[in-house]
Amino acid sequence: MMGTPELKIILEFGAGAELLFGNIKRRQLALDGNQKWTIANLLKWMHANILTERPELFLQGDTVRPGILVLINDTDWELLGELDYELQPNDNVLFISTLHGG
Amino acid sequence: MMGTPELKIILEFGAGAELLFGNIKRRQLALDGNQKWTIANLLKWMHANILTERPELFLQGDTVRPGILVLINDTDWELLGELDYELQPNDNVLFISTLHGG
Amino acid sequence: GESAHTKLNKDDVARYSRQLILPSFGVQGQLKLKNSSVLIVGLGGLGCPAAQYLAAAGCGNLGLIDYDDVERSNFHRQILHSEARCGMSKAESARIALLELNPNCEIRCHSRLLYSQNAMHILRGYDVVLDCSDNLPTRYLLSDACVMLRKPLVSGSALKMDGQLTVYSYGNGPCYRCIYPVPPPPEAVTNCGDGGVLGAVTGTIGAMQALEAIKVIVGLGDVLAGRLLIFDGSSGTFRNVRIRSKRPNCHVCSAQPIITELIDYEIFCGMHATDKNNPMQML
Amino acid sequence: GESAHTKLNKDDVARYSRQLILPSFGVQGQLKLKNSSVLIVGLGGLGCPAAQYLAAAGCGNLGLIDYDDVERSNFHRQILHSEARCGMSKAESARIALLELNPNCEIRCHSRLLYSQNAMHILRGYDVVLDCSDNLPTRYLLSDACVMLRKPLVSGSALKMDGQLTVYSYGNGPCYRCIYPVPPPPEAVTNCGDGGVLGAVTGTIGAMQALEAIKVIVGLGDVLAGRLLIFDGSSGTFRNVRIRSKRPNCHVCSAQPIITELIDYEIFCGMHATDKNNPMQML
Ligand SMILES: [Zn+2]
Ligand SMILES: [Zn+2]
Repeated sequence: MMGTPELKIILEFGAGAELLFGNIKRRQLALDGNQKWTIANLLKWMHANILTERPELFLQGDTVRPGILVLINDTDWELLGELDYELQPNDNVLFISTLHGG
Repeated sequence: MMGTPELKIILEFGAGAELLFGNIKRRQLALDGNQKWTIANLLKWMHANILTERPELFLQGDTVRPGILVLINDTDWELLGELDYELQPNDNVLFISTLHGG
Repeated sequence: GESAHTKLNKDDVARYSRQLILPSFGVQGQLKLKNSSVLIVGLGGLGCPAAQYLAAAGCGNLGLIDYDDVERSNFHRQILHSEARCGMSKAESARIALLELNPNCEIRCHSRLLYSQNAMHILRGYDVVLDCSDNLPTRYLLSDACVMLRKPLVSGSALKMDGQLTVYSYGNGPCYRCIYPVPPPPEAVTNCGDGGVLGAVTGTIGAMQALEAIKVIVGLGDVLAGRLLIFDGSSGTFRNVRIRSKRPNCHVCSAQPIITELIDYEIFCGMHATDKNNPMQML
Repeated sequence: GESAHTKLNKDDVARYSRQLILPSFGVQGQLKLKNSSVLIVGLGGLGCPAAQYLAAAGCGNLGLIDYDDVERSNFHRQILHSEARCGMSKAESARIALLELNPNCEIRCHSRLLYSQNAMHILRGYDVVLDCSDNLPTRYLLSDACVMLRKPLVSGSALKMDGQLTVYSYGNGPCYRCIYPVPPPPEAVTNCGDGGVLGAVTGTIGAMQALEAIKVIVGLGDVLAGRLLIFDGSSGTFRNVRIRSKRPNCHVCSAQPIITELIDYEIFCGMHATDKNNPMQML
């Protein structure tokens, strides 16, 4: 279908973070391509659309809560601008809980 | 530098196959972009340019010897046309020896 | 011959409580493990940790096959054997260690070389087979036999600081011959005796062989069939690669197989099925 | 206190021959291992295989620290302990098992809780520390202490069918606080007692902790610092991800640290340092 441009990205969840998102580990998203998508915007979109369980276990204020790592294309988001990173087509964004057990 | 177009690919070797190629596990190649590069052509280029040890442990006739797997972008080359596969920019080609020990 | 267990006893519940509570495991998963039987071929660097984690997890019946005896050069990686059991058959030595870990595990030892004449008879009694062997003829033999008997084959291998893992003969996945229809030239094969191997590498792959066997038995997660896991211990990285499905003209696992009985695998491969007897070979 | 070994004896050569012949290992690598001392914090699901492969490989001195005693619910994953040693301190139980495997290993047991008042004293005697613990306060404590003492910290963790591995406080790599400056809310933390864990998963991560420790000691390959290995046992896949370097404003490892002495980590994290005492928590 022609028409509205889409920004396709892949969201992944691991090590327990998926439990907050309907227990789905991998999702392909087609976001509205007319707007600019930063990670900050993506988090708001996730909160509104796919965060099914206790949001305080995923978000704290405008960012992800301590203990969840964000990896963009397998690189720590801290190296890429964190909340301000602008999503590119086919980006892979992974949210992973930190494990403490043994 | 402008001028001759280049086809950039990454070659990787693992599980012992690197020993035939100067013990280098990863190489970035810039091939002549004016010609079409199939895996068959790449093998000839490798033989002529970087295969430093006993070629019969890497090649058998026009193809790789039994016991070496070829993976293009982490997919078995058999699913992609084997020798006839045409290399694309930024392709990753991995040659891996099969291990039998324990 | 025994009837299947339908209940966990009190000891089972205490022992496996941390595993029972896993999502999609539960009492039913534990019972499947208790009723399962797994054959471990080779009690070396891979077979020791694989057997250890299967026995610990509550696999009810383990078969151990190895023709070899315990020697000093094994200890750096074959962690079920001990100084006190030097000279004992590896299968017997492993059995003693495993029973200390879990006395509820029924363990049967086959202290002999697996070959074409005894393989079908031995394998028939098991649900899942683990290839923890150290040589090419045994790898082809196990794959062919598992295809003929329709048993999943969890195949691990290691050399130096590298390891590989996949599951053959499972679902639509390929068999060993689909991937390697022709054996490599003997001079291209290195064994652990000649090339060396790090115990922590065989330990990593062996533990994952136990994991894949548990997944097959319990029906957990995605079994590593049609995919190959490649471990480079030197860089500490793994690759998960997609390998072919069943080869339509595979001599063994295709719809019209050419090979329907086990063959002589030492002749097929041009080498012996014992790590020791092979001449020195490179790569 | 003892003088360094400068030669391998006959037993060493026989025992480690398959490892000695590895490229860039050799007699010098084996001597480095023989002269090394490694502290393993936690003799549970991760510490057991890690200790096993370090002892087997010829690590000369191992320290084992665990406040806990062996119980039945440990056996499914803590493969150094046995029924006969139920109730014994885990460090002592592990020591017995490890000496059977390699009587040449000097093993020191610390059967008590590691906390701010004893950590510096205990850690000082070791070259490398393995975090095989099961709780968050201990993870922060170990990281801070290893930064202050400039010791590499090989950190493994596991829960359910997931595992994670990295090396902190090594080269230009980050410390635990660089990655996690603020602890998670206590209600977001699950321990293995509550969430369960598969032994083959702790076995995989624990064996790789031994591998990274050996790489650090011998100087082999690329140590997993500044990178995190993420294991999803359910799918049988690994991801190798690039994590940040030292945080320029890290409270502990930056050039101007704010924290220069160990703090109270139970208060910092809002939770106890013992797996058992934590209230039930989800995720
Ligand atoms: Zn086949
Ligand atoms: Zn830091």
